[in-house]
Amino acid sequence: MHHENVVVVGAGLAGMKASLLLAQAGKKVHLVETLPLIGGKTIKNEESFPNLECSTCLVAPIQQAVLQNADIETMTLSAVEKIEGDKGNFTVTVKKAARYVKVADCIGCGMCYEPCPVSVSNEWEENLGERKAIYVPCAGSLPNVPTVDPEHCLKLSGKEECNACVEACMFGAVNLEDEDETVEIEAGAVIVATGSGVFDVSALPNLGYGEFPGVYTPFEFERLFASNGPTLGELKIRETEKVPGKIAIIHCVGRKERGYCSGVCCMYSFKFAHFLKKKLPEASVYNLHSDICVMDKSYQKFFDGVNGTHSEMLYNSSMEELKVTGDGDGVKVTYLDEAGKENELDVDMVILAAAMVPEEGASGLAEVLGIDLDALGFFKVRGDDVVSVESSREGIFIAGTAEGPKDSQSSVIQAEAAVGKVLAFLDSCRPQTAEAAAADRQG
Amino acid sequence: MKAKIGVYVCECGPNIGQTIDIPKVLESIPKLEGYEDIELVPKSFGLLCSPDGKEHLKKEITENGYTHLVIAACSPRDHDATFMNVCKEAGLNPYLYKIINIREHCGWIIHDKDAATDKAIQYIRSGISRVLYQSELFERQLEITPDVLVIGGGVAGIEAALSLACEDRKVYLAEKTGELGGKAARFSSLLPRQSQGADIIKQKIEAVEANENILVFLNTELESSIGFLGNFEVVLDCDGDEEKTDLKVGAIIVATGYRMSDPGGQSGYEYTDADEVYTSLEIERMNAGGGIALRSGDKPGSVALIHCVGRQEKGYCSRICCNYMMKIGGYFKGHSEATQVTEFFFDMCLPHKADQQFFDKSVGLGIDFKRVKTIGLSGTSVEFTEIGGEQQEMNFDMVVLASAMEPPEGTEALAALLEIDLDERGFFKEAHQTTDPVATSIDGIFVVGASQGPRDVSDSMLLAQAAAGRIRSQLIPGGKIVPEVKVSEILEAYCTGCRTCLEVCGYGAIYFDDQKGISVVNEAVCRGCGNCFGSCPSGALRTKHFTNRQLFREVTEALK
Amino acid sequence: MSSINLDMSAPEGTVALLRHLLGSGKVSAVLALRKSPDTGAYDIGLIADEAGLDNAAPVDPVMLANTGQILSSLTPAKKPLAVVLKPCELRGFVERVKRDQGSLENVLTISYTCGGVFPLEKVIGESFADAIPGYFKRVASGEIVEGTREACRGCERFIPSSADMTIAMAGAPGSTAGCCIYLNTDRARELAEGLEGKQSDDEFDPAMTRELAAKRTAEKEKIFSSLTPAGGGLDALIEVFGKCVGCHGCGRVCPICYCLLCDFESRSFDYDLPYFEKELAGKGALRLPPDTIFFHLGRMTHMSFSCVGCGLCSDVCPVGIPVAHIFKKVGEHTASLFDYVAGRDVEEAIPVMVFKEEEFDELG
Amino acid sequence: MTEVQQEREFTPRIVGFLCNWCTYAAADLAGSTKLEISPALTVIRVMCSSRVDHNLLLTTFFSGADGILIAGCHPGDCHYGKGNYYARRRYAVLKTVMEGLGLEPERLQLSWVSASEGNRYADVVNAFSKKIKALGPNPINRRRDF
Amino acid sequence: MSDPEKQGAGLEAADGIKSAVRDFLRKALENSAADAVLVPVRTPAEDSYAWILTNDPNLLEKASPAAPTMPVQGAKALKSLTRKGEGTARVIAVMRPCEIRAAMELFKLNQVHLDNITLISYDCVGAVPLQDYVGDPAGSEERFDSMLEARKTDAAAVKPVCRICVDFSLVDSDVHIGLMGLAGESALLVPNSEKGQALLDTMGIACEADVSGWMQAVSELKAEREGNRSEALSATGAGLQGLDGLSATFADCIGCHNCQSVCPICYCRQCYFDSEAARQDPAALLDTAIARGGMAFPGNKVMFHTGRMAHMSLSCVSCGQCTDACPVSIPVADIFSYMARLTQATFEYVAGRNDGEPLPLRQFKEDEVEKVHEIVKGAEEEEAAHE
Repeated sequence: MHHENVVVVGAGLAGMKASLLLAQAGKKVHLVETLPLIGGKTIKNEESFPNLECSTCLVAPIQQAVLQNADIETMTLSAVEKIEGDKGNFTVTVKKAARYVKVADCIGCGMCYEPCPVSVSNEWEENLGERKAIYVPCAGSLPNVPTVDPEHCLKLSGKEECNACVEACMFGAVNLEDEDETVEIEAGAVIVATGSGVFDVSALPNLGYGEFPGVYTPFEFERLFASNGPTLGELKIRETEKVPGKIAIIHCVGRKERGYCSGVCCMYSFKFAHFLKKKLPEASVYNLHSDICVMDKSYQKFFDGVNGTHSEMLYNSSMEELKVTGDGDGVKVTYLDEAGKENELDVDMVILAAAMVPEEGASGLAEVLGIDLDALGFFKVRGDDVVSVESSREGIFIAGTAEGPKDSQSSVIQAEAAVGKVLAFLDSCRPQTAEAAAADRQG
Repeated sequence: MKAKIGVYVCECGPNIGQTIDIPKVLESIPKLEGYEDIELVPKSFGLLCSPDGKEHLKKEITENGYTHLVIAACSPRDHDATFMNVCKEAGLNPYLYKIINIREHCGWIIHDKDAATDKAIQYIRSGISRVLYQSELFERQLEITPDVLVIGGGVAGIEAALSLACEDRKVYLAEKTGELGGKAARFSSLLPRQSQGADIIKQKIEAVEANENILVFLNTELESSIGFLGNFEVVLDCDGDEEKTDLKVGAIIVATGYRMSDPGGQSGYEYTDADEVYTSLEIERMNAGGGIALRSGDKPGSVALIHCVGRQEKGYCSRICCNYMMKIGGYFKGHSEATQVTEFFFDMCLPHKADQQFFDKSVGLGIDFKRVKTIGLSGTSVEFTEIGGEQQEMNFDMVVLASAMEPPEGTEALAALLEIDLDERGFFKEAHQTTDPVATSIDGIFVVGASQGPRDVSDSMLLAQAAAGRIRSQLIPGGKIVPEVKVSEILEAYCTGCRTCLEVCGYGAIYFDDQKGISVVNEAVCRGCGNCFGSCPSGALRTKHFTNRQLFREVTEALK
Repeated sequence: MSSINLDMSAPEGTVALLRHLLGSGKVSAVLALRKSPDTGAYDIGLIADEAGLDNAAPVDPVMLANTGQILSSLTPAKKPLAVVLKPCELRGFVERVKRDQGSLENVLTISYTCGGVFPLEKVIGESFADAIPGYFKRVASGEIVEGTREACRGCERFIPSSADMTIAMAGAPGSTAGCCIYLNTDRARELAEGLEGKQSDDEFDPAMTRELAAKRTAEKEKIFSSLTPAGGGLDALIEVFGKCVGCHGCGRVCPICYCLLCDFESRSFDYDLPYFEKELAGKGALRLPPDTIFFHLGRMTHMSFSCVGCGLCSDVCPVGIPVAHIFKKVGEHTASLFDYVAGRDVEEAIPVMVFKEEEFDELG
Repeated sequence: MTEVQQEREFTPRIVGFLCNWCTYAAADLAGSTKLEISPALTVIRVMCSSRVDHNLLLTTFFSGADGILIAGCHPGDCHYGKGNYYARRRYAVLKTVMEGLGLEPERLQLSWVSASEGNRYADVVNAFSKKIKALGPNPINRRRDF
Repeated sequence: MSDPEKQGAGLEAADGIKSAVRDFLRKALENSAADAVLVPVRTPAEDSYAWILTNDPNLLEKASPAAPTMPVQGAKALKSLTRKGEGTARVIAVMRPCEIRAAMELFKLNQVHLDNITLISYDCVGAVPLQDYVGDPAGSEERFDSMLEARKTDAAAVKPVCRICVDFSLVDSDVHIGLMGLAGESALLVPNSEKGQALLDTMGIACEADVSGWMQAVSELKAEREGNRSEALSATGAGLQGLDGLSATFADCIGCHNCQSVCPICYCRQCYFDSEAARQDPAALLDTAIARGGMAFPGNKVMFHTGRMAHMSLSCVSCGQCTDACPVSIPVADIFSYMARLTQATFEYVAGRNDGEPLPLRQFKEDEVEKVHEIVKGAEEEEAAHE
């Protein structure tokens, strides 16, 4: 027995692109995403490098296309629990966490947020903003359907009887009795596109993250800058509410610890410099860098456009020696320059260009799917000769930053390559002779 | 026949129900001036996009025999498709319906209910008068051929061919030179993992030759190409035989690779042919052949490997030099650990996750890496300033230059022939750099490998596989393609043949009919943006479903 | 009642009539000639409120465009309209209606015995306003007014055919005394209800204008004979149209030329070089742009039998070719073959659209 | 009604041609975030700002629109690659012509609003309608000689 | 004026410039440097001129290479000849500078093809208004001839646009005939392109004559005209301002669209404003009239002219045909020249040049030319202010 449909794990840029292509090829796709919304990391960015295009404008049409495609079953708040069978004939068990809002009935009007008495910090917004217990992560989330967070919902957490959202909904879409469910999907192949995480900068105490409000991670800054973010794009340092006048962007955070260059930090750091200058023309921006990695044909130009005009480039000869310390409500960056001489930089804001790391669930998923991770903790691909998209298990493929750090372009390339491999693979699984076909039908 | 328009207002629960006075809207519709000779049927419904809603609507359309349909609800971006499908199912041409966005554009943004209601009525009026000017449009299905032409027989081209060829899909592989494999065939080891390059490529070439679904054309170049996704007609000029080969293919993959820029010209690099100065490619060849040696035949005792030659002039980083220079460093160390290998670099570019390890390994081999701020060459003596240090000079037996990768000659001609764009660096331009990296502005033509930008062997192969993925999902053997319906058309009578539309079209969707002396839209390629319309002073263009008359209906109502 | 006499001059009377129609709400708008009080410039106004009538000069001796042509762009009218047209303009409209370029539905046509209009260059001239009072006097006394257009001086069809209302002016004795409005149709009578004036039952009698008609016919013959030098034929045409600049203005302003894109501007009249080269080899010389004469011949065959003699073509010709009379002359000839009078009656079929079995026997 | 009355009761009638991919999306976003936006604007959806041609704009203006807004993706973001660059040029021509004729060019405005800029959309529209309100009705609406 | 290295060949003009040019053309036909010539020839009735393509040397006698008036813009004649593409005949066309410039614009618009056409221009003293000419051909002939031989413009005798014309001399033709500032007997043949040089070579005409005197004279007159031009155009502009200005300016317009149909640049087969698409439906018109209390016909006068400005002013060469053709004497050419100056400045574009510069609306710069920026920035700042 063999199956033609495909399970795609992860609805980021790579996962969405792969799903659309597979659907176009006439395959039925089950798109499994752990978050309540699709779009992945790209939608957190206001603009994407190197062309500084509005990310939403780029991704929203893709999200819409996915959600409106009849051949793609988008399963949010879902995770793969088990996989049985083998190539061409998998049975994938997916656990769908209760959303407590019926997607079919909800029209995303948002009438239910207001009345919710609970207010907690919004992790999707990097905890820079608040949300209710029933919420969409951000304005313009797709699918535009809220979800209830059982941990904080008064009723679901058993704290007290509260029905505010249920009553507020005119469509009876909110259903606090909703339950997790488990579905079994028969699939011919699986694509893993679960993306990546960001190096935990608090592991490096010398960088003062968490200690000084002015120290930001890359995604914190993206959301702070985003016009649909918690501050609607107003650049104010948390707590101090101060508009930064001097900003230091520190490159290669975690490169040494992780043992690789992520290949994108330089570019997004330069993008940040551009952002800052655009919103705060008076501000001075410093990039503390070591190797400048601008490997795409168009990246050097972007760098040249920022270098000097938008940001001063300071060579930082040792990450170990670099220190971020408090200084009034500002921060002081102490580093060794190219001559090894110690320098100090007084700034209001520090952005830590942290390395891309494997997504936290990666090892768990690897176990579930029975596929290998590489030494770095990314999903391992077969073939020592050339980078490929085939995992260590036949029928399971890897795409995007789940395989290793890379920019959006490379993620999409890998996704498209994976689709090519999957389609070829499914053809090869198809019984070649009439008898085989008959047998196949009996299963 | 007398027009009968169904006008449905969706309550969308409170979203429209409470923000707009729907009864008032419904009352107002029959009273609209100027529509006396049209039958207007105003109704409202709880939630039209719900399953019941759709069913209800379908029933209503069939039972009442509407000629047109107007739905006042939410944004077309949410449910235009939904209701178009309902129309289809109910047997009403979906282009005789119009959705009016009275939620996002009235109820939600106009906080005074009366004002919102008036606005809604105005929008609905415009919808009614617009649909009357809309006309039926029909989807067309086009036959396709799944076969593919690959231009360039290097690693990328070979990989593309192998990834696509199958029983019901022929691949034609056209190579300019007399042999397959391209430059990489001569590499003794391949990035990123120094595996036995020659062998891998050899195996792949054998696989190509063994594959009956791949037809190889050596010493062959593309002579002409017309058509569009699924239906290209190409002519190959095979050197030697006089009659050309005509082929019908569904897609074209460009894999023409790169060439090394000539370091000779670079300022600051003074040397003659007599000097022991080589390019990385020359070293590869030596290494693959008799082994690396000086002109005297002796092995070099000291070698300088200089990165980033021509990077500044070119304005881009060639991505792979750092890696292959380390690889070449490895060659030298491999032959004799005693060889003193010094690599001069500005920034270490290590984009792959495995590259850092490779770098550490190279350091382990005893290669001396010098990060420099300036560098110059005269003969085999290198003058440089190490970062944080003074300017100094060193002499070497041999110097190897990592010069930038650049597009090979013939790139411009090929681009012109295929009507695809080049970027400012002369490489082929992607349809979209981040979201559509292997496609081009012309649907059905793809660019892979180093012809799209500097790439190493494995990335080149990956791009080829990506193109294969695109083609496998777009051109299914025996399948059909359904082109955009809301395309532009040119009114022959009024076209002056000035070709302005042709120049502004970003998709090569307009061609010139020399016979008639007019521009013609290829509906299979047009995406319906309407730029051509905006460019035509004669009004000789029409953008289906967005004609001036239709838009002007909306304007008129807005100004009532 | 079939006529009503207002105690005021015909021009005033016409405005009064319009005031009555618009004021009583019997029509929603009036299409008539206007004169700007400050610039003195004329235009054709679609007047929708009474205040607008203050500038109305419905019967002034001016023709900027064929009102019939404009009227057809306003029809079919959803709401009732009243229109003041010169007889030739009315005929123009009727011809358009026959070609489905307009509809009489909801339209009240008001016309008058026309004394002719002045050429445009006079109209835009400084002293034009002063000419008008004198004009009306002469018109009433049945003269051919000096300085009016050739096309008008030789126009013998100055009596409206098929108008709902006819106002007696040119050649109608006593039309200075008062304004006599003849109500030719039920629609006219109905709409005239409530208009203050002396009602009577006498209908319009063409006889009273016989004198003027005779003068005009004589004038016409004079102009015709003066038209093309003896010999006629192609040379004559070349002689006359030789200086044509090919602007095709005559076609555009013609109420009968209703084609959206004149065939002579269409692709079918583009030639390629080989063609010209062949011509050149044969003739040794050729005129560019080509088809100068052909255009006029073509237009003649297409519309001359429907020519209503409004004269606009001559007005707009940048080189002063007497287009109007050439076409009128040809037109009368072609029309006479079918004893057809352009624009006389909307029921009268266009010759080229019908045939009689027994006609043209002489052609065998 | 007299001019004075007209001025007093004047709510501008602004026609906005919005590109489907960026600005129309922004308008939707503004809607779903319930921002208050002037009812003066009537949105007309086009696929790309480059679709809007001179003839359509002129007809709109001479039919009495008090303001005309053309809005699309930021330069470089065009869904169709380069449409908005052409739109910008065409706009520049018409703007120049209107300036040259003293035809209140400020009644014509081109703005770039991306899909995520719901707030900016609201600002642009409200600012524009404020501007037009201050400018008063398009005089063409009071003229009988046009 | 292009390079100072320019050389020319003397052209003997003892019996008048016209006959000198005629002789030159005859020579060209005789030693088959060309297969035919396109020149204005007086009409049989001697009341106007027409463009004649001929290969008959004798017929040249009636030809008047520099006709007093311009009934049909030469570029239009050229268009009718080559619109559909190339033939084999090599044609020499003698035209006024403004006709050459119009031809260049039509060339960019693919309405004329120039491969086999050799364009000859001459220092133009201006053209007699068409009405004046047809009113009094004989008189006009005299007045013009004396102007031509004196090589001096008589402001009273020529079209208003000619009085302020600054492109009266060397344009991007193949051969130019210089007259200004030269002694009555002589003229200059100035090769202005490879094609032009080739023509003179085949005719065995060597270019050694010095052209500095002529260039001097031309640039002086140019300088003088520049001043008058901007003055005159500004004055025109001042009269146009606002709906009042426009309705007054076009008050007498009867909507015949002659201006458009004689315009060499308006190459549309049918003007959009005459087309079906532009037609408003009757009800809409009536509603507008009711809303405004009234409206004027012929309709959309000002819109038509504004629209035409938007469409063609970028390519307007100020030839003045529109004014000639206007039955109600509106100074259309002045108005459009005024607008052309503005729009062409917006894109730093000069109409009528053959310098490979594409038409402004067929290209864009991502980072736009100053003016466009100002205009667009204007709008963007407005917003910014409110943000």
